[in-house]
Amino acid sequence: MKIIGLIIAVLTGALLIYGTVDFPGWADPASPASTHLSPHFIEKTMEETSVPNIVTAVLADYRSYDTMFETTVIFSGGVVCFILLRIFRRKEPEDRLYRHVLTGATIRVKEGGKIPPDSDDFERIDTLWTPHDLIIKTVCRLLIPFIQLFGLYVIAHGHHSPGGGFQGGVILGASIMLLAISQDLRTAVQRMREKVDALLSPTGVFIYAGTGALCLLLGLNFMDYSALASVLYVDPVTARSHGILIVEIGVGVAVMATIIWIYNNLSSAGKYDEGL
Amino acid sequence: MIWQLDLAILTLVVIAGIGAITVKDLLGAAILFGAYSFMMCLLWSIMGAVDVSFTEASVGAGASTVFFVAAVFRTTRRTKD
Amino acid sequence: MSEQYPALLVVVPLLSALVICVAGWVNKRLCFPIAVAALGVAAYSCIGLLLRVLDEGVIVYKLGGWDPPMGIAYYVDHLNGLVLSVVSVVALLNLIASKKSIDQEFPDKIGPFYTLYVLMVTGLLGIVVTGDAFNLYVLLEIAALTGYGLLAMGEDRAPLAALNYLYMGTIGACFYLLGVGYLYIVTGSLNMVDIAKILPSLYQSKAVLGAFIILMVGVWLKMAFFPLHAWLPNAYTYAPSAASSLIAPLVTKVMIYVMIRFILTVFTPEFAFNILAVSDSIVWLAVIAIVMGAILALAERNLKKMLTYIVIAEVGYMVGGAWLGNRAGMTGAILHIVNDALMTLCVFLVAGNIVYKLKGYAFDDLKGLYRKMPFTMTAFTVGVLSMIGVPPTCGFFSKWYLILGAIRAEHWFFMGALLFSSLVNAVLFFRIIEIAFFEPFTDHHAHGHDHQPEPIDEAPLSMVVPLWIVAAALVIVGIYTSDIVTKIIQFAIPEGIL
Amino acid sequence: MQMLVAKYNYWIYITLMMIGLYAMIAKNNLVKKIVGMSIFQTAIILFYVSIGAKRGATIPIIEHGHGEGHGAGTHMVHAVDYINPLPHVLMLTAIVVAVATLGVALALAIRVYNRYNTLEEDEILAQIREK
Repeated sequence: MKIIGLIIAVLTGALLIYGTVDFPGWADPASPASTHLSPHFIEKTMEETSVPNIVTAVLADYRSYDTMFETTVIFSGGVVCFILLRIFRRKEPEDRLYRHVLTGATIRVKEGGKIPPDSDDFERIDTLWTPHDLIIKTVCRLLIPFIQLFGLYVIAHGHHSPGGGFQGGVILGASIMLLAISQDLRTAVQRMREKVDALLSPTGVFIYAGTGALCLLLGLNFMDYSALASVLYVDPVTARSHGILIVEIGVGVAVMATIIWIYNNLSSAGKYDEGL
Repeated sequence: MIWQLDLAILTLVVIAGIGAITVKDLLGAAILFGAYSFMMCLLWSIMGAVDVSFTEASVGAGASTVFFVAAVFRTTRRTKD
Repeated sequence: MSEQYPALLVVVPLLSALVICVAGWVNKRLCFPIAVAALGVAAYSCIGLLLRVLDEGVIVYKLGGWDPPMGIAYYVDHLNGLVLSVVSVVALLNLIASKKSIDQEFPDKIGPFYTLYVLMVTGLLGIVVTGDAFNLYVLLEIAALTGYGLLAMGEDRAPLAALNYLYMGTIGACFYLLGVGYLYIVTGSLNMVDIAKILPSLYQSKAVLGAFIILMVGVWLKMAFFPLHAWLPNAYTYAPSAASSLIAPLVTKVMIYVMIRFILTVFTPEFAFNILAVSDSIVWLAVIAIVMGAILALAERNLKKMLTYIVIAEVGYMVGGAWLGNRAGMTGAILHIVNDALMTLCVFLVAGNIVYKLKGYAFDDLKGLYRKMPFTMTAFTVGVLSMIGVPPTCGFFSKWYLILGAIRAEHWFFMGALLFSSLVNAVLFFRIIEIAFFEPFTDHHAHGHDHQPEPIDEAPLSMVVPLWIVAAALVIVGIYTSDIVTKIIQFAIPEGIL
Repeated sequence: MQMLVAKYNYWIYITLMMIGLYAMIAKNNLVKKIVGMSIFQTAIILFYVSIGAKRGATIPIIEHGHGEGHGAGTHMVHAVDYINPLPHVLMLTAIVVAVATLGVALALAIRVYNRYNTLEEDEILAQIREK
């Protein structure tokens, strides 16, 4: 297998190098890629969509249809992880472990034994459980709100600086993932229930596709945000800018929820127990 | 664009890539993959693709690495090659 | 509203998939009606679109209102319209037929299953309708990712088979992406029509040649063309029946559509058949694919696995037909996309019905099946006759065109391979029919001479009726073949091909 | 020699792609193959980003773009001053596709591990053959 792999890799490499010979030079301003379509995007974006970040404008307006499906791809990734891994009817372990939050003492409850009353003093833990590190826990607790704030900024400011729905969404998702890693998955799931993930994820895509469909209902083509002008009471160009913001929010919501959903399923292999 | 920096990082990317597939420990491979992604992200920001490198920094070096680590913890670190 | 058909056929399933995902958490019984409604609307718009194309010629739909090379545009011509209609109708019929088996196999994951199902159909329809090379990649990944999920839901080896499919599928998609990148770097465009306009001055460029080869290899990987087929049999065999009867008829056919689209529209037949001069060797590869597919199918003792090898052989038919480089061959390939989607759907639905009742695919399980499930097995017989190529059914006509093409290209080995494969199909299926028709259901040792007639134990009506519709469609499409060819396919092939 | 330097980025991307492809085909461990897959996909992204590079140009965010509305009043924007944004857009999409594929691949790997208790392909095949 190793030799076959090497042969295939070398053959493919040789083919690609053969094709590379006729490429225009690297970073050549006169190459077809830089002269055919991109001048239009660079020179007209400001007039046509009023968004200074050209990448955002092309992403969410000129090629918004691509981006809609890109959001759909990650949504379907989330659904696939869920359908593959999630175990609903799991076998309960014989002994359940509970930890007294205030003292840190661990209680073992035998199978069939009485479960402690539903109070906040006890939390369910697994045999793999290790005590939390105080420093990590505290620092992460402090950091998470700032990370989330930054994520929101990245989504909202995607028109003027690098960033946008994806990056912001991933950062928001990462803040919850950090909570899950620094404490445990149960704590993170208490903050963000599985059902919330599973509902937010399609909702985000729905915001995106729904905006497009709204344009369609308003009489223009799918995804033609200038149709929103009559709803938002602005001129068509500003309507495009606003349309981009709306779909970026949709992307952010979808990506955040899906990233958390995938992480939850992967890190607990679908059992939603202690996590990492 | 500073071409010396470009060359240096390109070389590092290749080293990290080879490392990720040869190291005999899956957790190590996951972390080296994170390093590889981060080098890539630096490389792209040198080339002026700020949005792409931002995404790669958050998705590739961040979320993907965490996914790898999660999967390795749920399976095994052992590998024969 | 008819101007918006191109958007509706993708957007309605997409939005419904999201609604289904939410509905799955609220009330599981809502999922199926929403899915049927969504695919019904999609099928309605696809057929409406085809009728409009027949009237008005090529339809261009600008997404976002941007003019084509800047934004993404749909180009719907006769080829698209035909394939779209087939894909949507097949998906709808299979959805209705599979409801019972989905309920039986995944009682607690119905919502996500229908979500993935509808998303996959969205992806496939999008691949067919789009006119943008990069957009096609994104949709390819949607169809692929949902496909991995659906296939992996099956029995014990299914996750491993799906993982292997994922490796191969990702390599295929990445090769496709590389090919598009090579085209982009020399043309600066992503729109298929625009690329085709720029390419003629670049036909001698090595980059274009490299792009062509890597693109074709990527597409072949996705469609399981012979040396690259290794992922297919296991992935389809162990999959749940609802998933395999969706994916087996559609995915390979849609990828063949992509190949034909790239030959006809992007690279133009002039480049593909005359300048490159590789068509002969590709037809040879197709000959090997057909023969090997047939031989591997002969060696199997498991109904579903045998069918998967037949799928591989059929891929060889279509690739070979398309690369014969003449009108009859191309007509045969396009017609076979339609026919093979229906035939494969028919036999895989039969396999689904059998497993719903019997829980097994091995040949020994099939004994006495004609008495036990007469309606299912009648439909099976029709599907089988079509696969062999017996005249009133549609399978005969596409094979006829393929053979005509082979004769005109004077490629006798391709003709020989087609005949050989028909012969093998006949042997294979008559072996099954023999077991199912003549051998008694109960084994002799246990019950001795107790020759009671086996009671009819047919699959539920909701599974049999769609199956019969498909079987009837096989005959109807066969009867109306000449109309399909003269009114649709003829316009799908550019005049340059003689 | 000239060519070697002028297209250094392209050579590196081909090297990385070969590394990834080799790992996907030749490695025995399922997670290693997934690492190879990610390297492969990232290499293609590097290729696209290299297409977009342009000498003497800056990042594709229009300067002085804030404030005074759109079109009228803003000064002329010249295409040569900004890097080609289109490959960046495409690659944002490709990165997201890559992470979705990665999630699905790892989920499948976990399922396989739960079933066979190993990630080595040869051991899994041996287990299948035993039955």
